[in-house]
Order: sequence, then structure tokens, then C-alpha cells
Amino acid sequence: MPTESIGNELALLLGIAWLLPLAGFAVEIFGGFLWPRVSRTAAYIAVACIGIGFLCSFTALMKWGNATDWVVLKGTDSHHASAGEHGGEGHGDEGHGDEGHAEEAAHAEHAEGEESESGVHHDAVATTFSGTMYSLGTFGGLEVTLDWYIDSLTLLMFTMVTLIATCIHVFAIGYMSDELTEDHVDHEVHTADGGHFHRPGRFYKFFSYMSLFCFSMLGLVLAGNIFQVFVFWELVGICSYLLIGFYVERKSASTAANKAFIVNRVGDWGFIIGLMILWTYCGTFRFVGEESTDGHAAKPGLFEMVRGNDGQIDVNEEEDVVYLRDAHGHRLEDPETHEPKTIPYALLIVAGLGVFGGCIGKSAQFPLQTWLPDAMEGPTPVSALVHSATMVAAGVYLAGRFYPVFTPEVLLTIAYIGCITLFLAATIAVVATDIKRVLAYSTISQLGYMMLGIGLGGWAAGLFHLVTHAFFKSLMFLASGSVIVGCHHEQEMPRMGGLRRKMPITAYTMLIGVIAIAGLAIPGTVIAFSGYHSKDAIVATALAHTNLNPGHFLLFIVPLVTAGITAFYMFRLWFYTFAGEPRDQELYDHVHESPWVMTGPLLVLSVFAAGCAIGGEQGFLYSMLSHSEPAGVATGVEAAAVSLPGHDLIHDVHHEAGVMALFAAVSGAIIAYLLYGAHVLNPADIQRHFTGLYTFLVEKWRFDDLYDAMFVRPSRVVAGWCAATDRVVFDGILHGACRAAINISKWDRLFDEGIVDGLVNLVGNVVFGIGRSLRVVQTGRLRQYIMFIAVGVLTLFVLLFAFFPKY
Amino acid sequence: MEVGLNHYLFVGAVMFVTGVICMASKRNGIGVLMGVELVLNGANVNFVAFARYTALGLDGHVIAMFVIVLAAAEAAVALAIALNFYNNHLTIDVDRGDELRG
Amino acid sequence: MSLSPTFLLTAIIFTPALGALFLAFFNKKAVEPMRMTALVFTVVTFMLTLFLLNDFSAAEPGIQPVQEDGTRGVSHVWIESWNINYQLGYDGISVPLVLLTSFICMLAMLASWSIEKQVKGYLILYLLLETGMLGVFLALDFFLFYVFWEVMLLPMYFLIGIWGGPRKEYAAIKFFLYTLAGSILMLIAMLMFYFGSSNLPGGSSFDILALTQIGQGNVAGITFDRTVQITAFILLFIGFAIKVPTFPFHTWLPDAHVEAPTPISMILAGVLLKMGGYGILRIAFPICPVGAQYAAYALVVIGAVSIIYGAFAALAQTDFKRLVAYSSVSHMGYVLLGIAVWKIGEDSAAVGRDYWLMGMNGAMFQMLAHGVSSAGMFFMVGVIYDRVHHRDLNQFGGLAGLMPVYTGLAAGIFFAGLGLPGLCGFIGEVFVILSAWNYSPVLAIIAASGVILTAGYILWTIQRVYLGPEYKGPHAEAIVPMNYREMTVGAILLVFAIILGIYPESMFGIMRESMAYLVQSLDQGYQNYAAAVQSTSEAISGILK
Amino acid sequence: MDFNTLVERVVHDTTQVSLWLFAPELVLCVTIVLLLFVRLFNADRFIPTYWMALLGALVSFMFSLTQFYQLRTEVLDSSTFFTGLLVFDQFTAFFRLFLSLFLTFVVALTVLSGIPDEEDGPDFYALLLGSTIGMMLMTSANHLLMLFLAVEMTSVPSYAMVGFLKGRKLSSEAALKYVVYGAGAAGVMLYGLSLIGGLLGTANLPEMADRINMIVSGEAGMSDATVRTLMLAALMVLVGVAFKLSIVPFHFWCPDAFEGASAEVAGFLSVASKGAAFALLVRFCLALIGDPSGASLSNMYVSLGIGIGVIAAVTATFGNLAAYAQTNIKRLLAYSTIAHAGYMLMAVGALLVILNAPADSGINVHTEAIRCIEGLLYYLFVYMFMNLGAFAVVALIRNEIFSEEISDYAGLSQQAPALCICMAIFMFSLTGLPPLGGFFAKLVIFASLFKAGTVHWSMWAILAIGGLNTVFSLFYYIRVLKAMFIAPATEQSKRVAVPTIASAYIITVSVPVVLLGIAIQGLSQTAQDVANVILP
Repeated sequence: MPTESIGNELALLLGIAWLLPLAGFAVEIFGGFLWPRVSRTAAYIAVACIGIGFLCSFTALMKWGNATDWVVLKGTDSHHASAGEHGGEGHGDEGHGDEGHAEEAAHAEHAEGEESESGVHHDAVATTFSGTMYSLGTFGGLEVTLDWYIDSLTLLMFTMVTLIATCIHVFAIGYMSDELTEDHVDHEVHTADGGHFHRPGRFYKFFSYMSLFCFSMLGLVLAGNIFQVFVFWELVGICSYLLIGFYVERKSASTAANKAFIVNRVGDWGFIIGLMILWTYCGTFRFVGEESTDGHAAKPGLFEMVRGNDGQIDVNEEEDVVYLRDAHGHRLEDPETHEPKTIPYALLIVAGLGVFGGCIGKSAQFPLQTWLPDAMEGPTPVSALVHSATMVAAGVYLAGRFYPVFTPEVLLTIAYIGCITLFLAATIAVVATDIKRVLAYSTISQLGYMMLGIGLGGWAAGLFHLVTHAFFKSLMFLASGSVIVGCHHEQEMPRMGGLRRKMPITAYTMLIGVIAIAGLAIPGTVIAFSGYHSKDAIVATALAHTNLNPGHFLLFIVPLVTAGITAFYMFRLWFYTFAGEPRDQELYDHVHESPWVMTGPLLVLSVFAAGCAIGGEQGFLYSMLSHSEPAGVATGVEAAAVSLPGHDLIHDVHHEAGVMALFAAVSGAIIAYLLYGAHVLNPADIQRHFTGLYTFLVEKWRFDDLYDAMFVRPSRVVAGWCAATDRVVFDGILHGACRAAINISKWDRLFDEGIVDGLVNLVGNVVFGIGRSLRVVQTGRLRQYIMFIAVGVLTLFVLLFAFFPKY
Repeated sequence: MEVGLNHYLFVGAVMFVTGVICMASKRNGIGVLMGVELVLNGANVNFVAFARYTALGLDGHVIAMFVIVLAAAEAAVALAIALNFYNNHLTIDVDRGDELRG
Repeated sequence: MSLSPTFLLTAIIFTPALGALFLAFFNKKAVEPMRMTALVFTVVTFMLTLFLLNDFSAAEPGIQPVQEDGTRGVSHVWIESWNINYQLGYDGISVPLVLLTSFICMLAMLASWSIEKQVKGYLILYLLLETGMLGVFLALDFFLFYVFWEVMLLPMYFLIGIWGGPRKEYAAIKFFLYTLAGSILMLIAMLMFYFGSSNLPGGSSFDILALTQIGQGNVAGITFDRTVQITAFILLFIGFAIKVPTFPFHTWLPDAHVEAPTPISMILAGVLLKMGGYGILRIAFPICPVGAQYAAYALVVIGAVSIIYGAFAALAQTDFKRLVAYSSVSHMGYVLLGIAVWKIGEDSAAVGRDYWLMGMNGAMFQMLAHGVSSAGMFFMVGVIYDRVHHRDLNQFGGLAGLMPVYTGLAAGIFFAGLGLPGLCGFIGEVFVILSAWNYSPVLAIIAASGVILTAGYILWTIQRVYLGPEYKGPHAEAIVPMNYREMTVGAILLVFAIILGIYPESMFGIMRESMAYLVQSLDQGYQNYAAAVQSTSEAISGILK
Repeated sequence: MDFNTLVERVVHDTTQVSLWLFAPELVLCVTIVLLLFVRLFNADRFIPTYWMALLGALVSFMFSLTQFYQLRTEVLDSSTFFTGLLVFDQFTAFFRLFLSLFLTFVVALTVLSGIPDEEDGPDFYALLLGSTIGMMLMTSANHLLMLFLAVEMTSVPSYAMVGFLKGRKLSSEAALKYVVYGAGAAGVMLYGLSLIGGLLGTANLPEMADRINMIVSGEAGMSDATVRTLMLAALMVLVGVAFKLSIVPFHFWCPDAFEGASAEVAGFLSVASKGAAFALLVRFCLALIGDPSGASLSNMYVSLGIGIGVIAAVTATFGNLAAYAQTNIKRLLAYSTIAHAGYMLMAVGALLVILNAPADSGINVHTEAIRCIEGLLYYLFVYMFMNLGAFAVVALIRNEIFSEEISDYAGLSQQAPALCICMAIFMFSLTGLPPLGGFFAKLVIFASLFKAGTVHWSMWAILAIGGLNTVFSLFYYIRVLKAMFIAPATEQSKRVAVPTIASAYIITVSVPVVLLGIAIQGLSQTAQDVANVILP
């Protein structure tokens, strides 16, 4: 059977891709002491590591495809077939849910041929692979391990992450080149004597952190169990901390880094709670069961336990518990008591919410979104890699990966969280003027879309958007980085303008990103950038969902509207920055196009941003992704509370939704164009009709006023509210919590010093006091001493009489 | 009324108590020592009386003899110490010796 | 090379003492040779513990070495009239701690070069301290254990009292007093066991193994009844909890740590605190399973409170060392939490025993991890204190630029304390937390919230000390990069923090069987007790009918 | 039996039996006589008297050792001698050994510290040796007369020794207080003895228990009042002993006398008279109880034991608390002595309780009683070294810095490290910390208290108080060490150069303190054997 060997081969390749950056990190961090400050060696090593990683990942992807005969590309037919098969199984099990021969029969049906080592069986050919790397600890029947789990999603994520990371690393060679000096001057930091802060450059350190991050991120993707995800979850968090705080001298940077990590820890708290529940009730962290080499029943993984093999949660309505099942859908039993193993339904919800709590933190979802804009304190390549393309998307990735464990209630929560987030962030982005902050809010908003997609049952749609977003958003960040370098670290858009003439490559690659994120396309043709397809898929899911559950119509309306807002603010950004006249001539004069080392990656990324989703839902990317879709997603769920749309329903409304979304996006784009573009597109007119300028400006301004009154001001007000909410409420809560914590801890200290120590000291003082007072007895007077003899004898005698038993 | 054991014991007890009171009340060192003698002799009266009236027998007498000797020895030492005290304090008022305390 | 177990164990314990004796003959002016000699002796001790590790068989759950006649440990008559033996032995619980002790002592000795006052006395006391600590971990006779327990007290008093900071007297006496009070309670419990075991074939005994068998109801005819077990457990627990230390017995710790010189702080945090946890694992729980089960909830509560309380307290500190000290309180809370998550069902058998086992293992690992990370943290504080002679957190800053290597190592160590995956702190904490839900969801959630606070105070500390543009305190001119000696200590600690973090099996492998045996025997012991009670009450009701 | 036979028998008894058994005391007597002769003929210029005293003490020690060894190997049997006035058994021999060993050490210390000066040497050593003879008699007293004589013989020379620092106000005051207090206590004791002897009709200690049983069981027709009187009498005797032991509330003399006396004398008194008095106390108590199985007064004796225990607890607590506020090291050690008397007295209390345990209490009375006495003996033995050591350090340091104030000890560890380290050993041993002898001693006593607690709960309370006291006592012991080790030397502190021989002496004394905490078996077993002999 070649599957085993192919699984190991894949693991090896991905393992190399995963571990190389770690080796790179080690070499770079130590090499920093050996190499001169002006050496680029660290960068080359880092690029080499991640580049080889990309090659490995890509090879693995190809190998996987070959090994599976590219079953994913054989269209949706096979997929539907498999889905149907699952449905059939589901019915079969429903009839004989408790126990009995039907399951045996079902088991027989899935005989040898289907038994892949993964325990998850989509098709005749194994497409998912898993295995164990090593054990962290074994406690009786419990084992915590480091596993790997490879399916098409893993492979795609690997390829995507390594590709983007490679581009960003290359870009960073250029971007960070001002660190290549013995005497770096940080203009944002002022020393006590009023001068700027001087320090040696930290070029190598940047790349070592980046390598460490790549290692952590890839480990997160490769992880075969939820605990391991948590491990790398924390590691990416600390890398993010290090990178945000890269300019350690800047108070704002270190504060932002702290904020990022601590806010994430709040989410991780939920994550841990989720882990505790699952661990306690399921006894395993693994996604899928372990291989059964010796023919014994495999230990099932979490996915099978909760969802069985048919994607359904086996709920006992009376006791409100969920039966845990094995990979064949059999209910698990306690080996001694033969009681069925169950988990209370409520706890399953809590566990799902808990794990999702981690996702909220990492993906900067409402209400923990506040850290991400601040995280822009880091160098721009960091923002591109960590805070847009990969780490923040990890939350979405996890929500997708862990989908089988989420109950419908959790999914609805995810959807609503995503919905709130995407709207909130988009509105804020509208008023932001810092170029990176606009992108940051945009990132939050887009992550909200992904969450929304997953929460609505559009599993593949959400992850589809993840991948496309990674490309175009990293592209845009890099482009903005290029702008920032070109403008000598000026990030305020009002001071820019017209840059496209000075830096055309940056401007137009940026434009590609903007179009992609806006989701523009020409209907009826294949000309559609990636964002169109992915956002379209989400909106379609939302529409189908709303059709099923009219009560939750907001989940459709809001993202649709926000699609327009997205297009608006993104185009606004582009127009603001690149189009029109330079608003700061002095700045403009010094602007220059970035060197090739920076624009090259832009070009590469722009290709992917534009074309990675070619073919839409029939394309390679989507097919690959949907191949990893958990069982049961395709058929949807019919339930009294919330129904989830199946593929068919989504497919039915796809066209309709596409049109709506496109309309929204186009509207947004047009509005942006009218607001900013139109104004800027007429600079020549302004100069030519210098005398008629006033009238023209008035008209223009009236135009602006109109939109201002209709859109901008309300949206500014709303955004202001949101920003204020962000600042006052959420930051307020955070600061309040911090203050409270500090206050409590002060009390705590008072208690410590006052009460506990006080008691001890009190005892000491009392004892000492008694000792001192005892000195008074020792008067030094002989006659009193003698008296004491007599008194003592008498006293003792009296006591003797008082206490002795009578005879 | 015949004089019996209890009468002797009573005398002994009176001597003892007197002696103790004397020790505790006299400020003069010699007076205190006299109190000691009274106490010891109170006990001696007891011994002799017991020797006469109970099975203690000869032992009582012998003890009494020894005590007398001992009392003399003790008195000698005590007087020497009192003298020493007087040399240093120029008084034998025992209340004046109150430097050692606490 | 194979050494006789008695010789090896004795050599491990007394090599440092021998070193102390040896040092007594040095001229007190010969500072450098004395330091080197002391270092050599600590290194030799460490080597000997490696021999021990070599002799140790991880597959054997109980005490080792197993003699040919099946008895465990090595035993030589010490005080025959009291049936007290010089009984030593090791198992998967003590071996890692012995290794930790000799290891930390070696590193702390390297850190002791900063001591310049009365070096001779310092070194002698230091080595005596090591003897005491090693003895505690290897003794299997309660009396011997107690003797070693107290032996380490005396040098510690002087080490804090003479070489300590401004409030050294207060700190030293506080430390001494707390520990002495705890050990008096332990003494009483010890007597309870001794007299309770008088029906043993050999008469009353201090033999921990024999007492354990009695306590777990495995010896026909002798039991420690419920009252005895509960009383003794509480006495023992207070004694050990003071050492751990847990809320509310912890206030000696910040003072002692703050005033102690750096190497002593390292030993205090790295080894001494572990003696409390070890005592609970070796004595309090095994001998008093009923008492332990009775008090389990209180223990878990205390553990959780310690975690949160310590973290809050750390957050409020402005003294660097004090902050680290409070972090120890917080971290050691996990130990107690993990040990005590013993949930029983109606049939008095443990429910989810594997989770308890996990908690136990996690607690043990946390002890080791904390031994490395807290020793490292104190060392890092010491390095900067040696330069600038203050510890005010608000008067640091900018060290990252001035001492890059130091900052790198310190950040690594502090991240280990923060519980970052890949570093040692994570494994212990997270395993303990994961095991806790089975016992009490509410307490588990409370304990888990510690992760936020921990991140808060550690990151805030790093920001205030290492980050920022410039150093804000006095003696700026004294800030020079680490020397090689300091670098060695810091780097070794960090390396071990990483090794423990990514390959915890290295320690779990040693302790697994012993822990499983401990948990199994405790579970069985409690069931024995419950069965006995059951049969008694049935007999009584039978009579009543 | 005519008079001649009687005389013959007495002579025979004396010369053939008693004198050999009396050898240790006899040696001391001879030494005293020699000392006086030396004084008489002014020969002390040629022969330093301390050599003679040392020699006498050593020889006495050798005799004690031989006799003890002979008893252990059953060459000699327990017996009474001097017509039953004294008893000779392992208990006696043990204490003789103890006292003569201690005497040797004290003499050696006086040699080193130079107190007394050469002129007064013969007098001083005569007093010292005489007092020791008295103590030895106390341990072997078998008769009320002997009892009183021994106590007085111990006391009278010690009065003189306390006042031996001539020309010092404090010394004379201390002596006066001591003598008056001692005489008073002796008077009370004698009165009590007279009552006991009279009421029981015997002065022989071994006969007392039977007489008491007779009284109680009504055979002698004695009323309730008689028993009460008897108890009062016993109490009065105990007061006399308590004075020697400085038990609260009869301790008042102790701090004053110790402060006024020289450290050497204080050290001598603190250990030797305590040891002897405890021996006497144990003998007296055992004599009262007799064979516990037949005693019908067991309830009362349990109460007495509890009473003693309570007093012991009060004493220990009082001593420890009062020691806190002291600034003079001798005074501090005096209170420490009181406290330790309290600890040791606890063992006696436990002994009484255990001996009179009801049959159904389920304890092995004999074994546990042995443990009590073992605790006492072990404690005394360790205490001898640690307390003597502490006083010796005080004496030697006084010779250097001419001060006995704790605050003047600041920074001493730098100048006299050996002395200070030994002082640390003594102090920690006094606190009761392993691996020092004081720990095991305290452990045994606590163990016997614990066991006695199974008879009556109040012993557990006493045990708890004892434990608490151990913690409290740490404070003041450590104050001394703090001054020595931690406090920085002051400007005006004098140069200290302790002679090597003195350091060697202190180290010699400290070695047993450590050894007794490690090599426990020998003394522990011996003490158990000794206890086994005197217990019924």
C-alpha cells in the first residue's frame, strides 16, 4: 500500500519545510554575534530556509496530488458522490443508532480498501494522513503527543505560507536595509538630552525572529492535535510579540507588543478551558484517530468522537448529552462499566466557545480586535506576514480545522462574531488616515468575513477567503511598506498623493490588491480577481443561510453592505496615496521607487493576488480546499433552531449572491472613486482653469458635501462611535481590568504586609512584650523572693486540694 | 490535758511559720538568718516529736542532731556572705541589694 | 563503573560536607582557590548524581535499589534502641530532584563568585546546605529525613543573615521561624506515626516505606485510623506548605528571597521550595491517603489561590527580586494543584485516575521546571543587581541595548517562567491545568486565568527593565556586558529550560512508573480504608439487627 | 546482737563494702583534704592547686567509670551501703560518671579562664569538689537524712562559690540572695521531710511506698487529713528540689545568682545541681509510687504527674519568654536554664503519668517509663556539654572583652571564629535542632509526652506548649548569634585573641554535642539500661 509511504514522504517534506526556519533561527541568532552589522548573511539564510521550505511544500502538494490521482480536480462530481455516500451512512446509522448489526454491516461496507491510516475516509484513495512525531508525556491511558496531520488544507496552507513568507523575506531585505549599520538612528525615539536615539542595527535579529515565526506558523498548520495547535499558537504569539516590539526602544512599540500578547492570552484562556473540557471528556487531543497497526480498534480522535463518521452529533435529547463515537460511528464505551462515553451538550458548547475564544484573540475578532491596529508598530514586513497573511489567519484556520467539534450554537456565535467584526472594522477603516492602519482594520474586517463564512457552514468559502486574502493583503502591506520606505517612514496618507508616478510598480501592484480585496470582476467573464471569488462564496453562503433562517437576515445584509464599504475604503486608500497631486511637495520630492528586491516580491504576489482563485469554485484552489471539508458540511443541517445550508442550496443562490456582492463592491469602488479619484483625476483642469477654480471647487465640494452628508459623515460618525467604542469600551475594559488588577494587587500586597506579616509580627511583639513584662516579676528584692516561696507553696497546695481526687 | 504529738507538731508548725514570716519581713540580714534557724528548728521539733511518738524512732533523733550541725554550718557560711555583703554595701539591709533584677 | 548503592548514596550526600571540611583548612585569604575547590566539589557531586541516574532503572516503580531479598533501599542500623536506620533510596520522584539539586548547586556556585565577604565561611555553609538538601531527597527514614530537613535550615539562616541585603536579619529570622514552626508540626506527626506503628514485627518504626504500607492499609492488623491520618496530614501539610510555599504561608518567601544573595536565592527558589512538594509526595500523601483525600479540596483551593494571588502580588511589585519571588508563589501553586486533584467516586475509587496521574506528573515536572526557570530568573536579577546595586523596576530600562546577550538570556528565562511552549514552564503548568477540570471545573478555570496575569507581569517587567531607550537608574556607568562566567550560568540554565520544554519525556520517562505506582497505591490505599469502614459498619448494623 | 558485733558489722560493712562503692566521693574528699593541707603549708606555690583538683576529678571519674563498667558487666550488683543510707546502682553510677566528668570539664575551664586566682585556688576547689560530693550523694540518697544532708552539702559550698568574686557588689548581693533563698527552701524541705518521716514512720525511701499503701488502704487507720498532710509534705520536699532545679515559681534566685556569679560557677551550678536534683527527684518520686501495679493512689499520682507537667510547661514558657528581654548573656543563659529545667521536668511529669496509667490504656508501661527516663538522662547529658560550652564561651570571651553584654559581641565571629562557631552549635543544640544532641534529647522527651498523652490528653497540650516553646526559644538564642555573626563590629570593640588552648577546649566540648546528635545509639541504649534498673 503506497499510502503509508506517501504519508511519510509528505510528512518528511513538510517537516523539512517546518524545521528549516528553526535551524535558520538558531544560526541567525548566534550568527549575529559573529557577522558584522552590515552583513546580509542572516537574511540570505532566512530566505534560503523559507525558500527551500516553499519548494518542499510545493513538492509535497504535487506528490499528494499525484498520489491521489488529483481526485480533487475531477470536479465536484466525485465530491458530491462522496457526500452522498456519507449521507447514506448517516441514515443507516440513524436507524440503528443505539447498537446492532447495521453498524457491523456499515463497517463491512467500509472494508479494508477504505481503511486509510488516517481513519478519515473520503474516497477509495487516502487523501489525509496523520502520524505521531513524539510523545510529550504519557499518563496511564492518556497521552499527549506531537502529531502531524496532512490533508489538502494543510498542504495549501503550507504552500501559501511559505510562498508569501518567501516573498516577504525578500522584500524585507530591502525594507530593513537601514538596519545594516553600526549606528542606526531611530528618529522616533528621543533621549533625555533631546537627541535621537542611536543604536547598532539589528538586521540579523529581525530575520531570526522572522524565521522563528515561520517555524511556529508552519508548526501550527502541521499540528495533528489541538494541544499542539495551542503550543504553536503561543509560539506565534511570542514571535508576534517580538516582532511588534522590534523597535524595543519605542515605548509605543513595546506597549503594543505587550498589548498584543496579553489580549491574545485572554483568548488563550478560553482556549485552555476548551482544551480542559475536551481532554477531560474525550481523553485525547488528536484530530483523528491513531492508526491501528495491530488490528485493534483504533483510538478515535476528537473529530470522530463528536461527529462520528457521518458529520452528525449524536445527541441524547433527554439527558442533553452527546455520545462519543469512534471512526465507524459506534458509540464508545467505558471499558469497565460499559456505560457509553458521553459529554454534556452544554460543555461541548462551552468547549467550542472556548477554543473559538482563542481564535477571537488571535484573529482579532470582536471584542478582542483592539490589538491588531496597534500591532502596526512593527516593521511593515511583519505586518504583512504576521498580522495579515498568516498568524491572524490562524484563528480562522483553527476555526475551520476544528469545525467538526463546533456545535450549531457555536457556529452561530462564530457567525455573529464575524459579522460584527467585519462591519465594525470596515467602518473604522473608512476614517483612518494612517496607511497601515487602514490595512489593519481591513484585515480585521476580512477576517470577520472568513469567520462569518465558517460560522454559516460555508467551510470552504471561509478558508478560500483566507488564502486569497493572504495573498492580496500581504501584497498590499508590502506595497504600503514600499510606500513608507519611499516616503522615508511617513505613514499618513494626507501627506501623500500622486505617488503612482514616482513609484509605479508599487502603485499598480497595490491597485491589483485593492481590486482583489474589493472583489471586483467583470460579470460573465473569467476576468475576476481572487477576492471576488472568495467573497462571493461567503456572501452566497450567507444568502443561502438567510433563506433557511430568515431570522438571521443580518448575517447576510451586513456582509453585503460591508463588501461595499470595503471597496470604498480600499479605493480611497489607493486614490489617496497614489492618485492625485502630491499634498506634501517636500515629501514627494524625495520619494523614489523601491529597489527590485522590494518590488520583485510585489510583482510575484500581485500575480497570485490576481489569479490564485482562477476558476472560482471550479478552480484548483477551491477544489483543493473543499476536498478537506469535514463530513456533513456538504449536505447541510436541517434543524429547528438554526439550519446550515448544504452545497446545493448555496450553489442555487450563488449567482444571485454574486451579483449582489459585485454590486456592493462596485458601488464602494465607485464611491471611492468619486470621492477621491475624481477629485484627483482632474489636477490638470485645476491648473488650467486656475481662474475658474473657485466655481469648479465649489461644485466639486458640493459633490463632496453631498456624499459627505450622505455617506462620509454618517459613516465617520459611526466609525467614530466604533472607534470610540474600541477606545473607550474595549480599551477601557482592558485598562480598567489592568488598573483593577493593579489595584487588587495593591490590596493584595497590603493584605500581605498588613495582615499576614502583621500577624506574625504581632505574635513576635506580643511574645517580646510578655518577655519584657516578665522582667517586672524579677524585682531583685530578696524578701519578695522569699515571699514567693511561701506563696508558691500555698498556691500549689491549694491547687493540689482543688484538683486532686477525693479519697 | 496530756501533751501529745499534735501539740509538739503545733509548736513546730508555729516555729516554722514564724520563721518564714521572719525571713520575709526582716530587712536586716541577720534577722533573716534567724528566721532560717527558726524554720529549721521547727522541723527539728517535728523530728524529735515523731521520734518519740511514731515508728520513726531513732532516725528522728539522729536527723535532728545532724540538722543542728548543718544549721550551724549553714549559718557560718551565711554570716560570712552577709559580712561580704556588708563590706560591699556598708549595710546588711537586704533591700539594698536590688541591683540584680529583671 | 558500578558503585555499591550505599557508598554511592552516601557519597552523594556527604561529598559537599567533605568539601566543607576540606575548606576549613584553607587560609581565609586564599579566596580564589577556595572558590575553585568548592566548585570542584559541587561538580563532583553532580557527577555522582549522574552515576545515580545511570544506576536508576526507570521501569522499576518503587524505591530502588531493590536488594536481593526484596527489600527496598539501602538500610543500615543507626540508632538501634529506637529502630532508626540510616536508610536511603531513590525512585522516579527523588532522582530528578536530586539531579536538579546538584545541578543548581553547581550553577549557583558559579554564581557565587560575586560573593566577596567572608568567602570561606560562605563556601563552607554553602556546601553544608547542599548536603542537607541532598539528604532530604534521598532519606527514607523519617527521622533521617527530619534531620536533613533541619540541617539545611542552619546554613540557610547564616547565608541569608550574613551575606544578605539590608533587612537580612529580619528575613533570616522570618525564614528560620516559619520553617522551624513547620518542622515542629512535622515532628509531632512523625511521633504519631512512630507510636502508631508499634505493632509492627520490628517494633515502632520511622521507616517511611513501612509507614506507607500501614497508612495504605496493606499491613494486617495495623492501621492509622481516620483521625490519625487527618490530623497527621494536616500537621505534615502545614509543615510542607510553609516550604512550598503556598498561600497563606508564603510571606517568608519574598523577604528571604529579596534579602538573600543571588546564589542563595537561586537555591532557595530552585531547590528548597521543591522540598515542600517532595515532602508532600513522599510522606504526606503516601502515609495519609485518607487525610490527603479528606483535605484534597482544600489543597486544590489553596493551589488555585496561590496561583492567582501570587500573580496579582507580583504585578504590584516594584522590586525586581520581589516580583520574581511572588512569581515563585504563583508557580508553586500549580504544584499543589496538580498533586491534589484526586477525585473519588461513590465507591471511593479514584474517578479519572489518569487525570490525577497527569496532574501529579505535571506537578512534579513543574517543580523541576520551576527549579530551572526560577533559579535562572533570580540569577538574572542578580547579574544586574551586581552592577547597579538596586532593584527598582521603575529605574531600569534600555538594558537590551546595553547588555544584549544578557537581555537575550534573560528574556528566554523569563519566557520560560511565563509558560511559553518550547520552554520548561509550559509543560508543567498546562498539564496541571488540563488535569484539574476533572476535579473541579470552577477551580480549573480560576487557575487557568493565571496565564493572563502571568503574561501581564512578566511582559510588563521585561518592558520596564530591558526595553526602552535608556537606562533610568543610578550607576549607569557600571553596566557592562556579562562576563563569561555569568554567560555560562545563564546559557546552561536556558539550554536546560529549552530541553525540558521540548523534550519533557526526558523527565517524565524517569518519573512515570514511580508516579503511576504512587497514584495507584494511594487509590488502593483509600479503597482499602473505605472497605474496612464498610465492613465495620456492616458488622455493627448486623449486630444491631 | 551486742554492741561489739554491731560495731564490727558496721566496720566490716564500711571497710569491706562501702568504701569501695564510695570511692569516687572518697577521692574527692581526699583531694579536698589535700587542698586544705596545701593551703595550710603554703605549698600551693609549688604545686598549682588546679592540677590537684583536676587530678582528683579525673581519678574520681576513673573510679566512677570503673564502677559503672563493673555494674554493666555485672561484676558488681546493685546494693545499698553505709547501712542503707545510700544506694549503689547503675543510676547512681551513671550520675557519678556524669558529675565527675562534668567536674573535670569545669576544673579544666577554670584553669583556662583563670578564675579563681592562684591565691584562692585551694578554697575554691575545695568548695567545688565539696559541692560535687554533695551532688553525688543526692543521686544515691536512700534515706531522708541523706537526702537533706546531700542537698545541704551541695548548697552550702555553692553559696560561697557564688560570692567568690570578692569585692564585687553584684557578687556579694547574688550570694546573699542565694544563701537566704536556699536556706529558706531548705527549711521548707526539711519541714516537709519531717512530716513525711513522721507520718510514714520511716525515713527509708524504699519503704515509703508500702507505708503509703497501707495508709491509703486504711490498714494504718489514717484519715483523709493524713493523706492531705502527706501531700503537703511531699509538696514541701518537692519545693526544695524545685529550688535546686529553679522551677517556676522557685526560680527567683537563679538569674540573680548567675549574673552575680562568675560564668564558670554559673555554668557549674546550671548543670551539675540540676542533674543531681533530677536524680533525686526521680528517686523520690519512684520511692513514693513504689510498684505501680499495686498502687491504689494511681489517680492521684496521675494528677501529680499532670501537675508537674503543667508546672514544667509554665517553667519552660516563663524561661523562654523572660529570656527575650535580657541584654546580659549570663542572665539570658540563666533564663534559658530555667526553660530547660522545664523541658526536663516534662519528662518527670510524663513518667508519673505513664507509671500510673490505667491497665486498659493499652500502653506498655515499662517500656514507656524507660523512655521517659531515657529522655531525661539523654537530655541531661547533652545539656551538660551544651550549657557548659555556652558558659565557657562566655567566660573566655569575658576574659578578652571584659563584658558580658550581648551587644558587645558584635562582629566577634571575625576575630574568634572557632568560639563563635562552637557557640552557634551550642545555641542551636539548646534550641533543639538536628543534627545536634539537643534535638534527639528533646525528641525523646516529646515522644514520651506524646505517649503520656494517650493516658491523659493534657500531656498533649503540654507537648504542644513544649513545641511552641522550641520555636520561641529560637528568637533569643539567635540573638546571640546575630550579634556574633551578623552585626558589624563597632568602632570601640576590642581586639580579641582567644588562646588556642581555649579554643581547643571549646571545640572539645562542642564535639560531644554534635556527636550525641549523630552517634545516638550508645548513650540512648545506656540510658535505657539505667532506666531499666531503677524502675520497679
